[in-house]
Amino acid sequence: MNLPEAQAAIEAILFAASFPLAAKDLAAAIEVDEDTVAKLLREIRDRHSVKQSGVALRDVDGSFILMSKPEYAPFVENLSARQRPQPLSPASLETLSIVAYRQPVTRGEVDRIRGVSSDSSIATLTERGLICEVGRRNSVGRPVLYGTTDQFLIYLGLSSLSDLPPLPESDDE
Amino acid sequence: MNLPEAQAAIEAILFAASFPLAAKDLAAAIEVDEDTVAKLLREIRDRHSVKQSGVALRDVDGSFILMSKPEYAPFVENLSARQRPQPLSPASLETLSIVAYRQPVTRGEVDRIRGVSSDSSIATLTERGLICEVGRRNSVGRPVLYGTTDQFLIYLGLSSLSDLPPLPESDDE
Amino acid sequence: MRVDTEAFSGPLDLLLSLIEKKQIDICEVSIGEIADDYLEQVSAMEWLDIDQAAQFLVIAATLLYIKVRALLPEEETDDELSAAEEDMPDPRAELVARLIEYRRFRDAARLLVSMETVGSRMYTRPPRRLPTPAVRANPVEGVTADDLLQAYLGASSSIPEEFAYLPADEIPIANQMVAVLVRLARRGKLGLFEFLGGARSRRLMISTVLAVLELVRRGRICATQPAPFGEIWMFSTSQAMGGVTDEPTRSTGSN
Repeated sequence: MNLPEAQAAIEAILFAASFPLAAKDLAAAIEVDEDTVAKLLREIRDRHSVKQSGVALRDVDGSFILMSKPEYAPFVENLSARQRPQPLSPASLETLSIVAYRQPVTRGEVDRIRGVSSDSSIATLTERGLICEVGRRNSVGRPVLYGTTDQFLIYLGLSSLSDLPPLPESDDE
Repeated sequence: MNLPEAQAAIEAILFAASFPLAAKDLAAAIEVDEDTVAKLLREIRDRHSVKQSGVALRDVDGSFILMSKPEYAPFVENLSARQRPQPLSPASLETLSIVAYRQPVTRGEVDRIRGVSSDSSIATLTERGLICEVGRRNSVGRPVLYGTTDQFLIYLGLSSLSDLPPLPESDDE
Repeated sequence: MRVDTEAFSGPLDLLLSLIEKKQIDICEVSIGEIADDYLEQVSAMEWLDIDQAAQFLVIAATLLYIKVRALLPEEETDDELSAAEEDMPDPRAELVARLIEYRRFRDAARLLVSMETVGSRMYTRPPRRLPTPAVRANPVEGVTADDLLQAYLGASSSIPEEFAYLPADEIPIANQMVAVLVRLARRGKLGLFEFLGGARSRRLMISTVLAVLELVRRGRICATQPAPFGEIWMFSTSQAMGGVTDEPTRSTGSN
C-alpha cells in the first residue's frame, strides 16, 4: 500500500468508526509506523481545512475522530426539522387498518389476515406512535394484543374509533 | 452563505445523516436552489475522487450518501467494529434476482420460476431490507407484490435499477 | 454417497447442474440419461423437511414420466396417447422451457454476487439520531380514514372465514379425528398435550388440534382442563367408531 492509499485507508476507518482512534491502533491496522500515521493524519487534517469541507479531523486526547464542523450544525438541525417521515408503506397501512378494525388483535391474527409476516410493520407503527400494546390475550403463550393510540385518532382527524368508516355488510360476520 | 460554505454545509449534513438524502431536501436545508446543490454535489464528488480520500459520494436513485470506499473495507472491519454483512445464500440471491428483474412480483411467481418454495429467502431478504411489499396484485387471493428497496441499491453498489446488468438472454434456439 | 441438499437451491438447480456437467445443450438432452442421474442424487440427499423433499420429487416424477413416454413404441404413442395428449402441453417441452427461464435468473444471481462483494463493503457512518424536530410531523400524512377502510378490505378479502387458509388436502383432519377416536377407544382417556407431543410437524399439530375441536363440536368427545395451563383430558362420549366423514366442516363458527 502506497502513502496516498494509506491516507485513504485511515480516512475510511475514521469515517466508519465515528469514535476516537489512537494513532498506535491506526498504525497497527494499516501496518505502517506511527510517524507515518502522524504525517498522514496531518495531511488529512489539511485536506479538510479547506473552506469547502464540512468535516474536520479532531484530536481528542491523542486519539483521532472525524466530525462535522460545528458551524454547520444549524443546517443539520434544519434538515431534521424538514425531514418528512417516509410515507407509510402498503404493508404498514394494511397492518394499521387491521389493528384499527380488529383491535385488540394479536400479531398472529394480523399475519393470518394479511397472509404474510407483519413484524416489521408492527415495529414501524409502534415506533411512530400509531399503535401500542394494550394487554395480553388469555390463551396459550399469552400473546400481546395491539390497539391504536390516541395519537392515531388525532393524526387521522377522528374523534373516536366509531368515526372509522363502517365495514360493508358481510355474509360471514 | 457563499458557495464554498454551501458546499461545506452539504458535506456536513451528508456526514451527519448517514442515510441517502434527496437533492431537494439538501436544497431546502441550506436554502439554495436545486441546480446549485447539484453543482455542489458534483464538486464534493470530485473532491473525494482523489486517491487520498477513503470516502466516496454515492448517488442512490437520486439521493446522496457518503460511504467508505470498498477497497478499504478490510481496515474498516478490522478497527471500526463494523461487521461485514453475511453474504446472501445462493437461494436468496436467486430470489433477489427474480424480484429485481421481474418486480413487482408475487411469491408464487418466484416459487414457480425457482421450482421450490422461496418463503425463507423472502423472509431473509425482507428482514435485511433488500426487498419489501409494494402492494397487492388484483387477482384471486390478492397476493402480496414484492419489489426491491433503496437498501438493495446500496447493498449492490448501484445508483439505480437501470444499472443492473441486462438479464441473460433466453437463447432457446 | 451423501449429497448436501444445501448444495442446490432447488430441484431445477440440481437438474441444470447435471445437464451442464454433461456439457450438452438443454434442448438436446436425453431425458432418460438425466432422469437416472437425478434420481441417484435425490435418493442420496438427506431431507430436512418433507416439503423440500416433495419439491424435488415432483421434478423426479416429471422426468420419469417423460422417460417412460419416450420408451413407448412409436405406433402406440400415435394411437393411444397422441389423441389424448393433443390438448396437453408436451411435458418435455414444458420442462425445457422452465429450465431455460430458471437459468436466466440463476445466471443473473451469479452476476449479483460479484456486485455484492463490492457494494456490501462500503460503509456508512453508524446511524446517529438527528436532533429531534420541535414539532413532530404527522406520520400518516395524506392517509384518510377511507384509505384505512380500503386497505382493510384489500387485506382481508381473501380470508372468507376462519381456518379457510389451511389447504384442505394438506391437512388430514379426518385422519386425525380417527386417530383420536381410536386412542380413546383403547384407553378411555387421552391427554391433549401428551398426544400433541408425538406430532412430527407443525402442520400435523394444527390438524390434530382442529380434529379435536371438530370432535368436541360434534359431541363425539368431551374435554376438560382441571387446572389452568394443565393437561387437557379428552373422553369419548360414545363408543361408536363409524361415521367420521372425509370432509369435516371447516368452520367452527358458521351457521
